[in-house]
Amino acid sequence: MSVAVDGRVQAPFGAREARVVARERHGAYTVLRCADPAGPRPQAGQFYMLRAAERWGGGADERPYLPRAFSVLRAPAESDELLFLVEDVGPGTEQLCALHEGARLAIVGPLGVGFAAPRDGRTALLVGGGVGIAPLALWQDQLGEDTVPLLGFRDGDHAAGAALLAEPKIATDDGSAGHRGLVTELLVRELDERSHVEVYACGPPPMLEAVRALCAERAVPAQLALESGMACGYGACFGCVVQTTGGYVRLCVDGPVIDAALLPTALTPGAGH
Amino acid sequence: MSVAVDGRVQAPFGAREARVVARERHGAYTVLRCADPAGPRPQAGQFYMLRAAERWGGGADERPYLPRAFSVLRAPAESDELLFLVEDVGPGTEQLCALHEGARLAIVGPLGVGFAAPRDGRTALLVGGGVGIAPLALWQDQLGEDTVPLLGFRDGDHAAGAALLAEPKIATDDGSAGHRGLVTELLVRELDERSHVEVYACGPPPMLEAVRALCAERAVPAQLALESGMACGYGACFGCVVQTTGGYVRLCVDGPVIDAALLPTALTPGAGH
Amino acid sequence: MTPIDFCGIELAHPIINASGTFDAVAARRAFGDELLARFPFAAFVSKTVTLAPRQGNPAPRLWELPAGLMNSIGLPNKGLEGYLAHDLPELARLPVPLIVNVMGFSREEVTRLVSAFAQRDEVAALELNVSCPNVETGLVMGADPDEVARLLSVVRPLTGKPLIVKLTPNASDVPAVAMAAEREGANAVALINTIRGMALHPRTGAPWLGGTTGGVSGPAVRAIALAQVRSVSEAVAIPVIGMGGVSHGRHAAELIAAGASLVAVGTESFRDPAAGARIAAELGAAARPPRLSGQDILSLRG
Amino acid sequence: MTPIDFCGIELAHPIINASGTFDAVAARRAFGDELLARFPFAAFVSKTVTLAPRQGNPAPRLWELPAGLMNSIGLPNKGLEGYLAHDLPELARLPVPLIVNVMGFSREEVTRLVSAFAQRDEVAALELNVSCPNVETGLVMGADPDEVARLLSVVRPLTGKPLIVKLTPNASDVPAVAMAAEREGANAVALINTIRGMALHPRTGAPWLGGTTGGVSGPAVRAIALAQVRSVSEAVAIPVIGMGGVSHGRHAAELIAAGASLVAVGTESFRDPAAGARIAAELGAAARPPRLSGQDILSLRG
Ligand SMILES: Cc1cc2nc3c(=O)[nH]c(=O)nc-3n(C[C@H](O)[C@H](O)[C@H](O)COP(=O)(O)OP(=O)(O)OC[C@H]3O[C@@H](n4cnc5c(N)ncnc54)[C@H](O)[C@@H]3O)c2cc1C
Ligand SMILES: Cc1cc2nc3c(=O)[nH]c(=O)nc-3n(C[C@H](O)[C@H](O)[C@H](O)COP(=O)(O)OP(=O)(O)OC[C@H]3O[C@@H](n4cnc5c(N)ncnc54)[C@H](O)[C@@H]3O)c2cc1C
Ligand SMILES: Cc1cc2nc3c(=O)[nH]c(=O)nc-3n(C[C@H](O)[C@H](O)[C@H](O)COP(=O)(O)O)c2cc1C
Ligand SMILES: Cc1cc2nc3c(=O)[nH]c(=O)nc-3n(C[C@H](O)[C@H](O)[C@H](O)COP(=O)(O)O)c2cc1C
Ligand code: FES
Ligand code: FES
Repeated sequence: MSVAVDGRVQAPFGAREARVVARERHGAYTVLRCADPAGPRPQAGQFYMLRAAERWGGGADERPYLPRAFSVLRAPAESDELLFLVEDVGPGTEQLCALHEGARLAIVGPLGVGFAAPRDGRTALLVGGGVGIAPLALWQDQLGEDTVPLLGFRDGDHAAGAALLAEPKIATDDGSAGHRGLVTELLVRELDERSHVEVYACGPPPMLEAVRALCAERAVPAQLALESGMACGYGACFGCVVQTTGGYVRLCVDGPVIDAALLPTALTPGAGH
Repeated sequence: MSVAVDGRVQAPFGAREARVVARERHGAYTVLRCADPAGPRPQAGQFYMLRAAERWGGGADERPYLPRAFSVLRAPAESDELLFLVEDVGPGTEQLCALHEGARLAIVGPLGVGFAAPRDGRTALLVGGGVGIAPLALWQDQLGEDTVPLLGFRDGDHAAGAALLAEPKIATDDGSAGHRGLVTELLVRELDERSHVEVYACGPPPMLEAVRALCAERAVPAQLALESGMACGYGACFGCVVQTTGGYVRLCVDGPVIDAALLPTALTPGAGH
Repeated sequence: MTPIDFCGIELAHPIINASGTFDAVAARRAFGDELLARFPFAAFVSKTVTLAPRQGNPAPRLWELPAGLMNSIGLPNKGLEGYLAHDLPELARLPVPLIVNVMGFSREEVTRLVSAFAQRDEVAALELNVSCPNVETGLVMGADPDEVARLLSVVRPLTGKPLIVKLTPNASDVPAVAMAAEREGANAVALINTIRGMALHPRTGAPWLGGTTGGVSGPAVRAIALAQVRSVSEAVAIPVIGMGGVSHGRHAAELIAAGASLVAVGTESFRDPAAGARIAAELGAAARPPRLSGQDILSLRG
Repeated sequence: MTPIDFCGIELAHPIINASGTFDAVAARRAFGDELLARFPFAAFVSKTVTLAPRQGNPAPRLWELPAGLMNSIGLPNKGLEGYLAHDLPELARLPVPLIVNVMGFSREEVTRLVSAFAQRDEVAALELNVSCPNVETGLVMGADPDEVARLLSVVRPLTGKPLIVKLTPNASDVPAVAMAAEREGANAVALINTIRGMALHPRTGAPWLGGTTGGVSGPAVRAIALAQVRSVSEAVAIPVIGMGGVSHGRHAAELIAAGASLVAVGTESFRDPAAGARIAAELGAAARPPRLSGQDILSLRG
């Protein structure tokens, strides 16, 4: 598997076919298990552009048209399978969640830069909100050693997704599972107890912004997996920019994982969540 | 069931939902059996505008978008069922042929003017080509008394559709079923034998034109069910015009059944078949 | 929904039909009296009437597009005399106000058309089609502010009825044309008409449409329509009738947020004859996006 | 496919990329050397370069449409110096000829841009963007034949390299602009650029795009592009680069049948980075619709 200088796993050129081999429901989420014989094993935090190979479109407002970006949830080392965690929030995810076993996908990936290893042996705190837990699951698989997953969800139905990570601590807005409240409250507790840690976070912009501010305040290194509206996923359209201390960067090629220190804010406009 | 002055069965106003209760394959054709509890019983030769209620679109060239016109194949008097005979020739029919039992359709109809009874007790010769046999099946059901169906098909796979009518005489281009040759050759034979007849024909433009010319030459009355590209099906767009001796008429409201005597030609441009 | 006032005409809701996309007479034949009982539009706009009768363009006249339709209908109509004799009496019986859309190939023709309707009580308002992309002059006249100004200066004095100018989107500066119309006394503007397009026969490669080129409508033009409605609404003070790809109340709400007073439904009626009523209901139900704030509007200028 | 000659440049096939829709440098990072081994375009057109560096428009910059995309990217680029220092050396290593697309906010700026590339061996041709709907002057200049004529009369003498004028579709008379460009020595014209559109935030009703309005591209504009390419091809003798919604070789064949010499692929590359190669293969395989006969063309005139 080819790793480029900047640590990204490069993608085969062009959209290729992948088949849905299984579809599993986890509460509010759908897990698509796909066979990708032609692709490399991705790095945690990288993403793929997905679309149904047949009849992609015809949904609400006659969409979708463009492919959609999805983090890798899991990529078993010894197989050619890729798992994606999908939440139905609009016409594209609705169609993907409705795909049956055997359905063909057109995929491009892995794309972007994934997570970097914890600096000088720090413990990895994995902070996930909602569907943002996806890249953290693969990161937990790849880090192997001890990681502390802190996962926040709207309600019990969404909290079902927590089972996708090992030994998570859970928070739900409505208290239906784990701590009643925000996942950032769990993070505060951990930061009070541990010092030699690095934070890896993915979730809705408000959560990521809270994590960023918290880590900045306590001088804790953090890597944030952001979202923004994407058309191409490989740097062609200049549409996915986010503001950094160094100006706009294209999230699809310079991210989606960005060092929190480079972000004035994690509140990305139009990310859609 | 309300019949308007000009002999058409009027449609409920607006698109309504109909469910696919069964899908049957007849060689190259698909029969969609639909439940239409809210609609009246149509007249043979009338048609409906159909589209899938969900995700109509996303096929080749990002189509279909508009509904598609289909003659009624059968409308059992004692039920609320409507049967349609569909041949897959493009993105719309492809999607309809792929619908499963339980799928919801948005339908408008019955539309247009159907067949009129044979003049002064003539025998009805039903001349159908390919998917054009559809309106003739319902006409045979409605006429009850003796009718003579003459059906032409490309090959054996299409000739499977002949079973949808009672006691048909068949012609196939490749001779794989019945007479090898054109259905109009069967018509010539019948016209040689019988005089007191009226011809009802539906099929590809070249066949209809041959039938028209033949009947004109022999002064045999004929009613032709034509096709033309339609957007609305109820006279709103003025898109479906065909040339008659009285100028352009909208096939969806003044047809689709037109007295052959009013047609300079049955070769309608852009009909698509 | 509370009734609204449009140029002194009271309408039950803001949804009307787009000219040439609904024939109430033909629909009555297809759907019977239920059409009148459940009439989907707050006002009825008739298809463009010309002075002389027109057959329209040769077939084929339709081509389906991705989320859209292209037509080259070519304004078939019975002509002024035929319209007055046959259509007007029937349309006068509709349960809603009647807006007559007219088009002339010269200012003289428009003058005669407007004069003919000026005193007709059955007619609530007149719409001047200067924008049909299927007819040469429509394209030219509607694309040029001076042409439109000259036309209005001639026909404005002929009638006290509201005059609506239907603008073409095939122009460099649509707001300039709208401003010219307003300056010369137009009571409202309507946009967008169809956008010029073309298709080739899949097999022969010759133009598919009998009219060679056609006009694009439907969801495919929705974003383009919204931008033009927005820029015209900012340029003029008179009411704007917005249309183009509306297939849901949400889209009507967006045009209203962009400055439209009324919204016309065209191509969507081909998918569902009762679409207008559904869209009006959705619009009433919708939490409408608020009209754009002054700041948003400023951010558009200069 | 047999190689073709475009303004003296030999190309392996007629499919190139549309400016601003493919960044070969970024794509190299994502796909590695396989990009060069399987480069999808017969020539590479770089994203518009301006004199000064530009950040581009604020996010969000994208809005998905029915069978289309609307963007308000706002021409972010490193500026002339940055392009010469960083991008040009990398792009010079591509396996295909390089066409540099430039845009200036005044004739002086365009002059400096064209002069900077006039003597560069790495550059096969220059494309003048007078049409970007996201930048005021682009819209104005490209919509007015005289403006375009004045621009060319100034920059034509500065270089012997082929000059391609990229036209805007947001104009009343696109062929007139093309004829002005040809008269003043342009070697080719390219069209269509994106069509001006707008979207509102689903919840707030404020403009969604950071640039307020955006440019529409993709299959939704295909029929509009075909009509404009057709009318421009009939108005000028110089080669035409056709683009707009091409997602299959069939669509490229249609643009060629309508008079285009080359076809550019834009938005479809976002769905598949290798789309250009697929479309070129489909085009080669396709039984192309024959060029329209004289009769068809006559039927268009007058
Ligand atoms: C790097 C990355 C990784 C991601 N990983 C995952 C993942 O693992 N799992 C997952 O479920 N999701 C993930 N997402 C988010 C996912 O890509 C979006 O949920 C998806 O694109 C939504 O598409 P849709 O058609 O379902 O809904 P859309 O309606 O297209 O998008 C939802 C949001 O987009 C905005 N929107 C609405 N209409 C439009 C329009 N016409 N054009 C543009 N924007 C519009 C609105 O804000 C809306 O809330 C990821 C995104 C990125 C960038
Ligand atoms: C009154 C009436 C009754 C009918 N009854 C039946 C029936 O009982 N059974 C049946 O199977 N069919 C019937 N048809 C024909 C049926 O409506 C068409 O086959 C159907 O509309 C094809 O749609 P499509 O999307 O599958 O293929 P399309 O590709 O949309 O249409 C097929 C033909 O249309 C043309 N075409 C191609 N692209 C386009 C485009 N973009 N826009 C417009 N035209 C295009 C071409 O000539 C092509 O061959 C009837 C038609 C009419 C008018
Ligand atoms: C089939 C058809 C016929 C039309 N005929 C006319 C017409 O006669 N006069 C007119 O002013 N506009 C005409 N239009 C344009 C519509 O009134 C409307 O401006 C356009 O279709 C955009 O709205 P839509 O996208 O909702 O269809 C026609 C449009 C279509 C699709
Ligand atoms: C995201 C995006 C960025 C673009 N940037 C430029 C640009 O920098 N310069 C330019 O001349 N055209 C630009 N265009 C226009 C394209 O070159 C092309 O004219 C248009 O997209 C139509 O082609 P398509 O439908 O195949 O995309 C851009 C288009 C898109 C979608
Ligand atoms: S999504 Fe196109 S540049 Fe990032
Ligand atoms: S299909 Fe619209 S008028 Fe006949």
